[in-house]
Amino acid sequence: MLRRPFFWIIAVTIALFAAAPHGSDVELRESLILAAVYITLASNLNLMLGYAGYVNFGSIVFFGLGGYFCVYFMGSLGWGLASSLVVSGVAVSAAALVFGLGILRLRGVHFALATIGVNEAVMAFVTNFEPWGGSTGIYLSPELFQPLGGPASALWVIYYLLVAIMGASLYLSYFIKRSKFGLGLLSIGQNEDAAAVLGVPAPRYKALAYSASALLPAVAGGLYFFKGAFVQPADAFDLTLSTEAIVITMLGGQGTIVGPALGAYLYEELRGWLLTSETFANFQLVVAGVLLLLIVQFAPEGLMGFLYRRFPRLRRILE
Amino acid sequence: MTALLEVSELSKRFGGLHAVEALSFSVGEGEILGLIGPNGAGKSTVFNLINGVFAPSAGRVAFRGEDITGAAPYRVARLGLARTHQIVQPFAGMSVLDNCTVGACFGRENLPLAKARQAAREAAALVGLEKRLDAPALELTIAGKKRLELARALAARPALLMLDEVLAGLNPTEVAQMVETLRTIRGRGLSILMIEHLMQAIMSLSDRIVVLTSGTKLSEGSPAQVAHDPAVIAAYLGDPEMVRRPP
Amino acid sequence: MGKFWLAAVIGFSLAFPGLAAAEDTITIGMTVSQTGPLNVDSVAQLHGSEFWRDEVNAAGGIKAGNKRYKVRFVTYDDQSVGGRVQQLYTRLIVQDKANFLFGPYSSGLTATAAVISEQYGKIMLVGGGAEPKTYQLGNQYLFQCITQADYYLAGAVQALKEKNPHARVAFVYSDDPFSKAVVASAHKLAEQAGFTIALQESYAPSTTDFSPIINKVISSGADAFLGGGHYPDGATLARQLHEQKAGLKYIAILVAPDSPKFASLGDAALGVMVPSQWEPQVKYKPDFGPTPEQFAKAAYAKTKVEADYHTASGYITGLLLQHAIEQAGSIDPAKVKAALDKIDVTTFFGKDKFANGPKDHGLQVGHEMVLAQWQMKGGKLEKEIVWPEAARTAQMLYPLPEAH
Amino acid sequence: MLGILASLLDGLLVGAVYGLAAMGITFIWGVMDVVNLTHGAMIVAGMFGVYLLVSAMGIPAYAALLPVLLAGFFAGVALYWIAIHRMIGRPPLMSLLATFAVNLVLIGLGTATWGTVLFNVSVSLPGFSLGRYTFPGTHIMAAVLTAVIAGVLYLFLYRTRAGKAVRAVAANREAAELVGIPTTRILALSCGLGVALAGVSGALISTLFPFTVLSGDAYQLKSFVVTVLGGMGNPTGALVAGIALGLFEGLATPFMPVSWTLVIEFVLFVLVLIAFPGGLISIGRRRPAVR
Repeated sequence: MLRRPFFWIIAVTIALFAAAPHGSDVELRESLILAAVYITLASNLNLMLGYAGYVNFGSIVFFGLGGYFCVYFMGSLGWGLASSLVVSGVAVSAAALVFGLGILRLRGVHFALATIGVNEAVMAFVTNFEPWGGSTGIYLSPELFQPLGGPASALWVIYYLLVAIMGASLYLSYFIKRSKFGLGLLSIGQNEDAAAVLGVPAPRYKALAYSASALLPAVAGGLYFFKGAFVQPADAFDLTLSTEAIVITMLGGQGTIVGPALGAYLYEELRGWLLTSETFANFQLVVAGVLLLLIVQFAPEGLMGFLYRRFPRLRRILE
Repeated sequence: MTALLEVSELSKRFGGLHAVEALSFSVGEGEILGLIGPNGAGKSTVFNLINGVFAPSAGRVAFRGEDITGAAPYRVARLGLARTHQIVQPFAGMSVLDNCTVGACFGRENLPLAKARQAAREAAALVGLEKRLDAPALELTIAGKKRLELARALAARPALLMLDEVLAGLNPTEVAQMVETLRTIRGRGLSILMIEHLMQAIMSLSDRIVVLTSGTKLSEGSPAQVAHDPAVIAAYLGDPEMVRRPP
Repeated sequence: MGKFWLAAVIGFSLAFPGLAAAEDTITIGMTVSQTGPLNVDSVAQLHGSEFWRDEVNAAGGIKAGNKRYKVRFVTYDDQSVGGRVQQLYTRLIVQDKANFLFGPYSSGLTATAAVISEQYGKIMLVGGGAEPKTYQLGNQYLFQCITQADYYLAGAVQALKEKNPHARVAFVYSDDPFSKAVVASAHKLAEQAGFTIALQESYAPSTTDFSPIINKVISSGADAFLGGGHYPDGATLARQLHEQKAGLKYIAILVAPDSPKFASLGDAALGVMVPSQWEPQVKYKPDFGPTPEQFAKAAYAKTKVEADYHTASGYITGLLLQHAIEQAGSIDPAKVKAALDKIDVTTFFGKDKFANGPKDHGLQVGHEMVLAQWQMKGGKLEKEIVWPEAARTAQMLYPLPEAH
Repeated sequence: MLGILASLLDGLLVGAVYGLAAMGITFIWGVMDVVNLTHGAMIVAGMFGVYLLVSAMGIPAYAALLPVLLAGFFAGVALYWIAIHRMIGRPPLMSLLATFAVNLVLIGLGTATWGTVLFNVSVSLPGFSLGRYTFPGTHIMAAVLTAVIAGVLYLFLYRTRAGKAVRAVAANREAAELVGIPTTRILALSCGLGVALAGVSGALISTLFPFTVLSGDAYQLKSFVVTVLGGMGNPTGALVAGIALGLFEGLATPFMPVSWTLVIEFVLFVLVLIAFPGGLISIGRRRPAVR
């Protein structure tokens, strides 16, 4: 495992992310925080989309639920950050296991629609759930940043934690892809019926993958909404975010590990630049749309697919 | 001879259509049983009933004494019953080696990845695919894909191998090679249940033959007995009396 | 050789002092919802702030001590979503070196932006965040220039008490932070006023058809309707209440009826009231800055659209900052903050005073709402102020004509 | 009691419009296995079509229906060639993303030109009232026109050659090609019809409620729910499911807080997907739900 070059490429990426803003460049940190969140969402989505071939359209429900659990534990129950994050992650992946057993009997677009249904149902429920502030959402007071040394240093702590979560997501995708579980997932993705005939326990593997793909996004959601000191249903369960995660995975190249990560970084930089450039400011939706249309039509295998075709030797180094 | 596979009174109805009706037969340890019959006799349906792709409407299937009626395909495979598909179902995007490794990983011995790769290489070599291990499955010829189906099933080191027209679509030399491969496999104490239309191949390979027509068992016995059974001839060639009547 | 250049530079700078001092300017940063559902109100608020900036620069800039500072805006699109707000406000502070900040539109975005502004001790004046919670969390550099959500419908409840002390009230509001806070406090006030609460219903912001809810209003036998949400739902409610002849005598809807476009509903708009932070016809006597008429006329001249209270809120955030800088005589944040804390003034916008206790610093405690009503004036629908008594420009049309 | 009857009637009227809106998306899904995520934007285009025609040419709103229908048809054919043609036969995710991309472009252009300001088509027709409950004429007219349009679609599908060709392509594209049906032209025609349905449902909705550029999303989500209840790819099922959903909303509202109806709708949506892949009301063509 350690001999493989890609193992070290991930380590270098994490180190770069951690070192890049080196203490002063706050603006770069904020941009990299968004990139790290997108990479986490896309890599974990890839477990379902790229490996098992299941389009989880509503994957943002894990991110949102993680955010709500964590903010609730810290804001209303006064827990520490660490315990809130751990419990949020575990609670959401357990919930994903339960949801999964239900909707994973579906395939193709029916599964995609079901995930949208789950996300919208959870959002509608949270909007009426008073302990979580109902539609007002939950506000966090700045005092909660004190244990981390006040808002300034707290934002740095949150940044490094998010980079760690991003790294964990990349390694999770990497280890799963090289494991027997990963081989089983990939065979399900290729032809689920044939895989079952060969003995791959499809229902259990799909539920496990669905649950695994929920853990880290939930923790990332907890950090993200703790950082924003406010969570409301419309932000936590925003379908456009999970659609963007799909776009990113397709842009980068589904089924690969570096694909979603590269796609996330490029996408975040593009949207960030579009937003702050005068010429495109109010046309950034149009530009993003046209770009995606071209990719889906002419380079469906995404960036990595294109690179693998042009430089086949690359396949041995990058996964 | 203890029965490896025991099928008793198996039936399957799709709405009004009786695809399989009260079918019973068994496969002994180390035996090759041929399953023949005209198109639409329900042969592939029987396979799908045994390995759990369809749940039977009635009847019972036991494998090494354990009742597997209607069990999920992956449970049946885990017990050591592997099968190939009439229409090839390769994992197109994966390499030949990976295809076989899936079989080895999730078959009877549930091998860890490293050992599974080794078993996969052996199975691929057995069917003559050792030179194409890294090629993506979609690049293989139809014959290659047929071999891959077999290799994948073999990699699982099954106790019983169910072959669904593995010779169909092959040219004569490929048929000869495949028959030879089946003979070498047979030598390792593996039992085979085989659907085939190529009479001379199945007649030479099988110890016993079951003839199926429109879902029911028409006849059973050694290849010679079955070949001379008037009912079988009628089913295949029409009424034997016709041979004698003047034109 | 070096001395020659030195002399030239000095000579040059003496000749054009203004140029030499590179024009003292202060930078004010803010995000605006150019896209997404909050676009209408957020852009109106931006126009108000830009109108203030242009007037101040035309008059030579803000006078602080013996210096005059021109105002420069840097704005980014937050897409009505919290996701990018912190990245953009960090950019405003770090890269664009903003001296002061204006808040984004809506309470949710303000809370998220506050984490960044507080951390850098940057003063942020908020013209579009009515929800009080953000100011009760211990933030020190936030200043709410508009009335907080709790008092939005206070005027409507008192005005109803004068007209019909035994009213049966139906509260129907959108499931969003602002509307929920408004109705929660209005509910308490209504109970204290002795009204019977015939109905209390919240609806999803994405609701498109209100007929089932309106039937519920009719079944409840309510004769007064208080509620609504942000933009499209408020207008749909007004239209369907009219079409389904809900038989209400008194209707007050949040936000939507304040926009001039509301008149396009025709009869459905007649008699509908809206709590408003400011109306062109208010009669306040300003300590400084333009009178209400001057502001209204000048705003119409600039934007060709009658100013609504979002435009006025945008302008007042600028005016209050300017006043504080002039009082402090410097743009040093600590001095300006001290000046802002002491502000207790009346302007074209009305009274403005900030609470500065530890637990509610920056909360607006001075500004009063007015209640405006769409009335038919010479065949054209006009907004008139009908409450409070001091600011009234027309008698309240009560009860609503039979058409409702 | 009267209140409940009134709510049910309201539910029926608006449910019909939900059904019409959903017919557009289920039609395109049925014929070419494509989930058309531009559906919401096309509904909004229909709304703005009516607004522009009414305000520019002063014609009554209902007269604008035909031009919007035609414009929708051509927009649909254009959408087919721009986004969907290369996606036929490829995994559904591809067409999902292609139409999502076009949706982004449409929303971007719409916001840039009209902003998210409110538009209102003022139409008033005498309605009738039942005790204190009134049913606006516009809602009744919308339901009537919906029935007419659904009827025309039914006649087209089951009484014309082109309709038969469309149903053949829906059943099996390859087989249809083998018997000589120009499938590409039929697919383009179907996409045109689907978008025309979306456009005209938008036109009808614009006579009922004020709208903005962003109103499309709510209707798109509602159409998903209705499509699944009615059985994917089954236009008549969608109409009946739309009415059923409207009745449910009408019935549920008097008995519980309105905001909870949305929770129940989506839970029902997921359960129906799992338990009845063919949809609750799958009349007519039985399609294998899981492919």
